[in-house]
Amino acid sequence: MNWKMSRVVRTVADVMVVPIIIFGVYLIIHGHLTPGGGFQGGAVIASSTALLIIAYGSFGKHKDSLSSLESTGLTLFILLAFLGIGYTVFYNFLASGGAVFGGSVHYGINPGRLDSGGTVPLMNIMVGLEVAAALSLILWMMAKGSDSMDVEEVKG
Amino acid sequence: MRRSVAALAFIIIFAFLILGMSQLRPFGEPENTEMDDYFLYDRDEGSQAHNQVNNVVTAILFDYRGLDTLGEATVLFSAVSGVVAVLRKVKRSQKEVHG
Amino acid sequence: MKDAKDFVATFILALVVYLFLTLASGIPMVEGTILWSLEELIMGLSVALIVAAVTSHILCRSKNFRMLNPARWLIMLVYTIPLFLEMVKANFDVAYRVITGRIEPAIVKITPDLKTDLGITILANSITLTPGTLTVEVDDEKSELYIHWIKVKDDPDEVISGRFVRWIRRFAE
Amino acid sequence: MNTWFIHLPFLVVGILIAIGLYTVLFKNNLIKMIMGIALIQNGVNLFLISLAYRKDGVAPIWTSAPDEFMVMPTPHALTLTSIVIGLATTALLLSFVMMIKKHYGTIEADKVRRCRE
Amino acid sequence: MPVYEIIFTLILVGLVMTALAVVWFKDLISAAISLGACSLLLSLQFYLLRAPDVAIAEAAVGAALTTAIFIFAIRATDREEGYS
Amino acid sequence: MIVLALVSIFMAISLIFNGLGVVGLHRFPDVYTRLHAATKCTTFGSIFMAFTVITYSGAMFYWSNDAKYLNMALHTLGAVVALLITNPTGAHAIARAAHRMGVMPKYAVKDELKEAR
Amino acid sequence: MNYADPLYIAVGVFMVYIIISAFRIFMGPTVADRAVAFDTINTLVVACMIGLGAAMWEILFIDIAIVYAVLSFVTTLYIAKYLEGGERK
Repeated sequence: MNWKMSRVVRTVADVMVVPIIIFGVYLIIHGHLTPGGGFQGGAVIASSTALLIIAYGSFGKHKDSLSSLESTGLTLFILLAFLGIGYTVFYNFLASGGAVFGGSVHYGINPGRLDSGGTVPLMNIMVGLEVAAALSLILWMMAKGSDSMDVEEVKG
Repeated sequence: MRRSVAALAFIIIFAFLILGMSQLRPFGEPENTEMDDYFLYDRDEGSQAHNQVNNVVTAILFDYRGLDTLGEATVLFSAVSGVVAVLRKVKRSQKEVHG
Repeated sequence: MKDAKDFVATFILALVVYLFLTLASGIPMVEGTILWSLEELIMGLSVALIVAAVTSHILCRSKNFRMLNPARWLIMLVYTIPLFLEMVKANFDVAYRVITGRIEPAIVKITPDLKTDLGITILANSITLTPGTLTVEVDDEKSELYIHWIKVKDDPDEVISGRFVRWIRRFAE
Repeated sequence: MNTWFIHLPFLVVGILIAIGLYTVLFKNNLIKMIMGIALIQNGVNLFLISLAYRKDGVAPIWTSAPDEFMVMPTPHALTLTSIVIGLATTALLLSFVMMIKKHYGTIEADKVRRCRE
Repeated sequence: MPVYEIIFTLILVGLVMTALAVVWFKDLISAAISLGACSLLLSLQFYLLRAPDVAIAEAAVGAALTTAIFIFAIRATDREEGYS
Repeated sequence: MIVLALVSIFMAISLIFNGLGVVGLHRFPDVYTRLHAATKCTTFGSIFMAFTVITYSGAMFYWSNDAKYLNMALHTLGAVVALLITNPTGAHAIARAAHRMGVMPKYAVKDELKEAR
Repeated sequence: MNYADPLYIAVGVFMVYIIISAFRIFMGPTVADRAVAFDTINTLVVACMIGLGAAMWEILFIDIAIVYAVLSFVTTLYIAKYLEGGERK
């Protein structure tokens, strides 16, 4: 599918990409307060890539950068998990420590603060990075593969 | 022959599915909820006291059951590696055909 | 210089969307305070910077910086009122067609005198939302629109798009 | 709750899984079989979430919840993991199908089997 | 009046209908559309069962990305079932 | 009281127009006229459903001065804006694809696009 | 009568509409008709989600409606783009 769609669709895609990415980032970094988290925000960001592919066709070379982004996300996630190794793996050593994301909340129904949760928001960001890059890479490779099959069929 | 065996297996599995599903507990009234109540309401080790996190699902995903999430991320990584490997091979063989 | 304008436009859009989403969401509910907390502002600024750095070449692809002027946004907000009135008329029209089934469709060509992509897009979407018309095809270079019209009349240019073009020319041209 | 409602979600789960299993067993097209696998995934997700539901409970999020009685959160986490894994495996299977079409020229299961021999 | 249960039952009926349509269509693109509708109603069901995290994930993954990769695969292979 | 009347009127408008859209989806003869009914009527009806919620939560915010109701009203407004931008574009894409696919409008008096091709 | 009952009834009527338009997916003569029915179901589901979020009075659930309103558009575009290029093959 490497031809462009019409002018209206292209313009709407250009306008909608930034709000979609911002909405995904909102879902990721508010993952400990509102419904959402790394997986959901990553999927929403990947769908902005889907929108660009559908509007403009699969041109350009982005495979290496997306792949390295995914590896970076996974590596940082594992590193963050093993930082609490003195107690257990995945120990939340930052919670109510006063450092970054170290605020505390009370028991019961409360509106919450962004500055709480310890390592959970950081892990959300890492997993969001990994999932967004991975799903974008899947879409990208399948679009490329479908195009190359198409060309071969036309020629043969 | 194979189709008749498959039909028999399908009918048996279907009967067991419907039978088993109709013998489950009533919808909306679970019986053993100690673990979930521990995650939800415990004032010393629950999600709000231990992690300072309001969204209990996120707390379970990234703290209590964090190894599951690690395995999930690894599965996603290997699936992406598989897709990239398979579809890159398409392009290379196409070059061999046309070049 | 053009790249800096791209960056600023994307940054402003991202920041506005983020602040709209987090308005009154993450603050202690004291009586009467509906502003953002400090953490939300810091996070919004950093997120908007990162997103603007990554996607600044997408939003301003056509190098059209007219919409950086806030007066045009005000006119665009005012434009929603006639659009809404037209939508009301459109729905009663379609309700009449649904009940009676009296249709006489045709595909006609109109040539509005708009040049920018944004103007054509807003015109096409407005036409789709208003009485008895539906945009089928848009020409890529010239400004020609092919409209499916459910009850054909004379003089398609003025009847379909005249009132919209006069509004859109004020903020998108 | 009414009596006709007590077992209905679980019965629908059974019907969904049976439809998916029928598609996998008796259809000949590989993409249709993958659609059957997707249906089975949908049924299993619905089963887990139906198990988690408590009558008159609210969502397990403390931020501006209207009440303190919540549904069970652990199956939600499991289902969340399962959905992403399902997408990854579906993508992998579909890329295999594209390769099969490339090499054998068909995606009907029995013809592929005949081509291989 | 048990409105909540009636909504629930209607969603379940829609789920079974669209799932049967997936099996019934010979045209694979129609089957993909039907699978998208099934995923849509499933997300509404999750919403009604108070699982907002899962509903967002199903919305993003099931509605947008699964249909997208199915359409890429159908584009690369044949459209009709039993064609070649 | 005024809020209750407004909410009732909005909900009635929403129900009536959504019903008209669905009836038109079954009553009209071809793709384009169905798109007329479906797009216009359901967009209008869904927007009025959102207006119901905005009115109600805005009134709750005015009475209780609690910020979460304002949050709800604003997010619903965001959904309205998203619907207004995306729905006509989807209708345009389907109409263009149908015309390129070869589905011609039935009972058409004239077709200038077909002549232009 | 509770405040939420009219909203629940409205959502129930919307569900009936969704099932009626699902019949168009069954019996549409061309694929474009099915895509139109799918688009209709998308919009109706967004309306259902907004109404249910207000009826259950869970403030945070409106986010899901925004996600749906944006992402169903992507699905419609994918189907439309496939139908556009259908005759090229």
